[in-house]
Amino acid sequence: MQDKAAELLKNGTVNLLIGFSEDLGKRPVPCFIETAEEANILVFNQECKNNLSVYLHKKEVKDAVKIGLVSNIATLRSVMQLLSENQLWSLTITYLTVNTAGELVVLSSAEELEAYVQANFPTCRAEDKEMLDKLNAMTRAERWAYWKDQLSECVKCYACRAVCPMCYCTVCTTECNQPQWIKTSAETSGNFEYHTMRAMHLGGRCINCGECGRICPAGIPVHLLTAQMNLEIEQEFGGKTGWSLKSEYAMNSFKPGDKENFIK
Amino acid sequence: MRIGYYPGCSLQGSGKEYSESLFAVAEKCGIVLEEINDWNCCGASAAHSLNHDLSVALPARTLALAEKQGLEQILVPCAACFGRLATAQQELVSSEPMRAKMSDYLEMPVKGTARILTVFEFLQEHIFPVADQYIVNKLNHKTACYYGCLLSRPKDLTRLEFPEDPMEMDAVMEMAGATPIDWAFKTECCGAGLSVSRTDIVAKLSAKIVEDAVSRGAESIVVACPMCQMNLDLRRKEINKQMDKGSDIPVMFITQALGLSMGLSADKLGLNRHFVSTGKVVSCVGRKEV
Amino acid sequence: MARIGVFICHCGENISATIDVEKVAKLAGKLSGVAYSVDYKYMCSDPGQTLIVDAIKEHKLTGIVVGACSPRMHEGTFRKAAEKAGINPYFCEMANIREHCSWVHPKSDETTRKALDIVRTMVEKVKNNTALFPIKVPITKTALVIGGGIAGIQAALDIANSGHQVIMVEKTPSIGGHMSQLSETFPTLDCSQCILTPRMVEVAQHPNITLHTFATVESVTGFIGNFEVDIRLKAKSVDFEKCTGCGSCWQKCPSKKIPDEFNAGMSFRTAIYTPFPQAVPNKPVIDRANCTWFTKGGKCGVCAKICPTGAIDYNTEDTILSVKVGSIVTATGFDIKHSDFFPEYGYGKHPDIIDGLQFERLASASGPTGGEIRRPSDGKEPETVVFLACAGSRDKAKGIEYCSKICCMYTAKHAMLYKHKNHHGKAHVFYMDIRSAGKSYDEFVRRAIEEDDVNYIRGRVSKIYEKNGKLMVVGVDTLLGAKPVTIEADMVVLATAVVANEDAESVAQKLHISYDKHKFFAEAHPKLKPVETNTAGITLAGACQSAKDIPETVAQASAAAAKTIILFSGSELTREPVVATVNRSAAPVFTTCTGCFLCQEVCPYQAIEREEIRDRAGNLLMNAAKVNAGLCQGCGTCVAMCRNKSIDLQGFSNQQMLSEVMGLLNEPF
Amino acid sequence: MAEPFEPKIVAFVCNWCTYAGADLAGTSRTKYETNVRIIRFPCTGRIDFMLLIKAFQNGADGIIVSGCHPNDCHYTSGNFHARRRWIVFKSMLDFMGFPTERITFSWVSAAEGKKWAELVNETTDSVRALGPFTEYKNLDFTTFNQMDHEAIAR
Repeated sequence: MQDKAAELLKNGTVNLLIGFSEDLGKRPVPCFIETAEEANILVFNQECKNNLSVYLHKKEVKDAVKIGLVSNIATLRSVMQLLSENQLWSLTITYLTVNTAGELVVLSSAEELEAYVQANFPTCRAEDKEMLDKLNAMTRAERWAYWKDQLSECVKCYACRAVCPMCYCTVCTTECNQPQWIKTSAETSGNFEYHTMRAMHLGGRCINCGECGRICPAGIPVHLLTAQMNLEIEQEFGGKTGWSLKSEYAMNSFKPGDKENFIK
Repeated sequence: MRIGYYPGCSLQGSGKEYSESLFAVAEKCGIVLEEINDWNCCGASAAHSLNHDLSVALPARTLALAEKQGLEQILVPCAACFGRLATAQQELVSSEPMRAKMSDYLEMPVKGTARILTVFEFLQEHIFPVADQYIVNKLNHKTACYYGCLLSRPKDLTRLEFPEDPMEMDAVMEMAGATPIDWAFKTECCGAGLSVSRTDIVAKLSAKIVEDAVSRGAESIVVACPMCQMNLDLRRKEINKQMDKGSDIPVMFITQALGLSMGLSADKLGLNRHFVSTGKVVSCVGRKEV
Repeated sequence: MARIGVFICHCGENISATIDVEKVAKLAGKLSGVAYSVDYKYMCSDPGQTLIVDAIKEHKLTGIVVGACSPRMHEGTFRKAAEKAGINPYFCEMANIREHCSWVHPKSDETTRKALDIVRTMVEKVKNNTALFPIKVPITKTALVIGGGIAGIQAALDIANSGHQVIMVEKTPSIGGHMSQLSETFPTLDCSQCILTPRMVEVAQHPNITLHTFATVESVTGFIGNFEVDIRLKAKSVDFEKCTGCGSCWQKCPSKKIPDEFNAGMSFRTAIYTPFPQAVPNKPVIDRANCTWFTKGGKCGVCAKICPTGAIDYNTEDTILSVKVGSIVTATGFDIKHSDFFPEYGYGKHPDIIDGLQFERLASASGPTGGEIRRPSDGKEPETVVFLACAGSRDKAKGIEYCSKICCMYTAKHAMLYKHKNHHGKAHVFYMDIRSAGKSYDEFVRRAIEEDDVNYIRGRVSKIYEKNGKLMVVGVDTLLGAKPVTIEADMVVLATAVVANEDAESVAQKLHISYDKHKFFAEAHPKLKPVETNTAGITLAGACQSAKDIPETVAQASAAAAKTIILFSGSELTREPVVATVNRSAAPVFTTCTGCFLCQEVCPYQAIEREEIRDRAGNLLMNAAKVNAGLCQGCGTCVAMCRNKSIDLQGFSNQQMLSEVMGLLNEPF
Repeated sequence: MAEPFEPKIVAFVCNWCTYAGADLAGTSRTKYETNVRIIRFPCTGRIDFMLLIKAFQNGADGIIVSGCHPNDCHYTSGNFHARRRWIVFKSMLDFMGFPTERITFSWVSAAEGKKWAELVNETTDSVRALGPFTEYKNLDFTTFNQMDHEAIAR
């Protein structure tokens, strides 16, 4: 991967490469490389969990235009979803990833990306599924207590928003003050509305990378909210997020036969 | 896929050759038919005009037994049996109270979910895909495929694409090398409901059928219903009296015709059981031109 | 700072009987931002309105809340009053304390409290109202009429005679439609072509009508008053400027065995042809699918050689003509099921089992038999003819549940025409019901039965088969005797179901109008908007909407024309400003819209467009959504969809709606 | 003795069907419970789920959301989009342990004044039986009033 990255930077295919290097604690951290000489710091292993596609929205990245993106499958899937939402139109991206056989794969067009993602489509992570099953098996009062307990810890640092590649709005509803939709202080009720809103906005768009839950400094499994929404939407309306370059957003379409057994 | 089999009374009596030929053809194609244990009368002709519950309960018992046996498909060759079983099934599937009532009567659970196959569906789904390799003779002659009423109507039950002009048997006969004719009485009534009580009416109605088939050059009539076969064959003497010129056109079951084309013996197919000799058709096997 | 006025109406006693209106007015006066509050017997009366106007002026009110009836009742009244007093009318809100409170609850403190809650909610809303101005949309005063049958002809002439420009598009080489094929018309038995052809000529000669035959609509964009339409002008292979319509070419054309559409396939035409002698325009086109020059690669060429004016040009190609129109009349007509649809009647394989349109041609003086009723198989005069008045229609098993409406009448007409021409013949009609509601219609049917001795049999026909050269029609007489009947006929005429055109679905999709499950175009409201579609500016005329006879079609066409003329009567279209907008701000933000365009899908009116925001050098900076105010109807579904609140709905903005909720639930006292 | 609990119910309705249906209940003088306050939207498609949360946060005990029957939407498809949004929103709330029976979804046409009155009565009865929505209020100090009380007490 280091060689390929150096080659891409040298021949001008890529101006800026977003990848992983190791910090002093030998943990992979995101890095940004602009010259072939720096390519030797790149690493890629099981620990490279960050969804680097989130950086594609940054101004500095956009200015570089030709981007190399070291990606795990979740990253690729989020790029797919972003493309279906008409984002990233100003960028030319080359994707570097490693397939299940351990070989380097370089994808240089959206069509190649789509084919690769569909062939290697990830399933819901086992630990998430387990946790969801556990929560769904609870009584509703227990779930209420669970989330009340969890959300009371939230300090509204918005790290979950910052790390999410789908949260690319220039002005988030949390920042709207005409009117003020979300309370700015970190009260539990305000946290509840923030997380409900986040889940509603991401349902049918979230690609289940789990970064929001992983990054939360308070350890709240917020990714379960979007994961559950996605499951529900997939079951009820079909379609998979980050599957196709064409928008298949469940929440802007309808079928006349959608269920309405809950409507009086 | 296991295929259940419900003979009903006809296929054990007057239409025995239907059952014989069906089994012969199935065996040739490597298909095993599993008879429903302890099946009972379908209630045809009488039950539904006497007592509605009874008319559902009789077929429901058979369906319940089939379910118990773990059968997901049941072949019902007799047209009348099919009509009764399919009607009862529709009632069971669409009404929870009816299911509960029947389970109660029968003292066993009944869902009515097994798929009931007409003989056409059986041929289309199980015989057609493999038949090619077994067909050795061409039945070079003109034939009139006669469907009658219960296998073509009502559309919801029989699931025919064109109940007014069905083509299912025509396709089978074409495969067997015969030339099905285009004629007008494909789905006409043969008078089976009055088969015993008013043979004069049967003769009149059936005569129209035989007459049209013969006048359009048919050399055989092919049927899939034991009542149709019986009327056109057994009552031929009376039928001939109704026609200007009598006819000795043979009336055979679709399975007999198919069996012939597969090289099975006339004996094995029960072709010797008919009142009107089927010799003509047997002898046309391998004939060069029509 | 808002200065709101609250005006509580007694509505005689309708409100004051159960609500303590004085208390409501008094407490409302204490609400934050309320500068003036009063109650009055009849707010909607002249003195009541004057009271409001005066109060606005005197207390320098910035907005008003009228606590009275439903806004569906008097919102307009009070908005006008506000405007009269010099404030923007959209600073007026109604608090519905009558329909939603005083009329549905008993006299109690609770009812009074509810009334106050309602008033307070609206006070909070009006504080956040903004000045709105009616949207003016310019109108292109040219109408497009799609279809040149009697519906299109009538609509086009009406619009053109009112002084407006009309562009007519007809897909076949001549206008006239199905009506030109008809022999005579019920209930008067006057000749169809005699009444139609003058109209066709009028269309061709009208200075305000531009006629494009052999043309189809390719695409439609835009909105009411401002449609942009691409018309595909199919290659005619004949230069109409040079052609004089002399007819030498079609007389000499060697491809003479092409089934003639105009005669419903009962005769033949040539490859270069006009559909019928009275065609408008009466100039031929080449049917390339059947012309030897095109099918055999440059062989033949007889027409080019024979043409005295050199009008034939084999090299012309389809061209696209782009036009701007303000309204569209859809008059694309209908089709009928053909006899091949009926397995029970032998799939129409027998030449003497024909459909109604074929009989029209047999009976027409310009038809293949010169108006003599002769059967297609051998040209003999049929002794017995059976007419089936319902073939396919009202038959669930055939997937056609509806009544085709015209068959009862034209079957009676057919039977009469037959009897008039073949005096000794027998005519039998099988029918389900006789539906002859219409001026002089039932009398017409009675005439067929009583004067012309047509034998009407109530029952259906189960099958038709041939026997000894006769068509055996097997049916049932459900009336006298209730028994099966078999009629030996020489010819059978099926009054087959009226169905939508084959291309109806694609036409509807191009026009963005809806259609029912039978592909007939859907009107905007079954009772009150039977001519409009749910796309503003597009109207329907004739049988493209549902089966219709000629008078009904003409009436609807004139109605569609009237709708168009109404639209064209002003130079601008004024619309309620309740529309969505996408926010815009100064550079470098431009807008908070991120251009995900997920809102585009939810809009029922295709009102959301893409805007490219560029810098001065023309570099693309961002894509953003933009609402076309001409198309937007103000449902606000996009607003609830937008994640970052970049779209808002004027009159029902986020700020207004949230203020209502907060105001309603947070009681100050 | 404590007064019987009277719930606050907010109704989010569309202008063309349910609002008109409620008007019809009025013109027909059909009596119903006083607990409901109506907020008028052009279409159910316009109803933002955030408004529902805001209503609960500000003290609503129950909510009615109602619009045109399927295929009757004045804007042809707003109610279809709304229905899909409700399906997801409801299951979302359920997953968070929220008592979703406090929200009643309904179709009430402009001709169904009687249905509107019945809907209000049924909803009022059921929310009354559920009692005040204290779970949400107990999340923290929700309304300004409560906050003032607490401040004074401190």
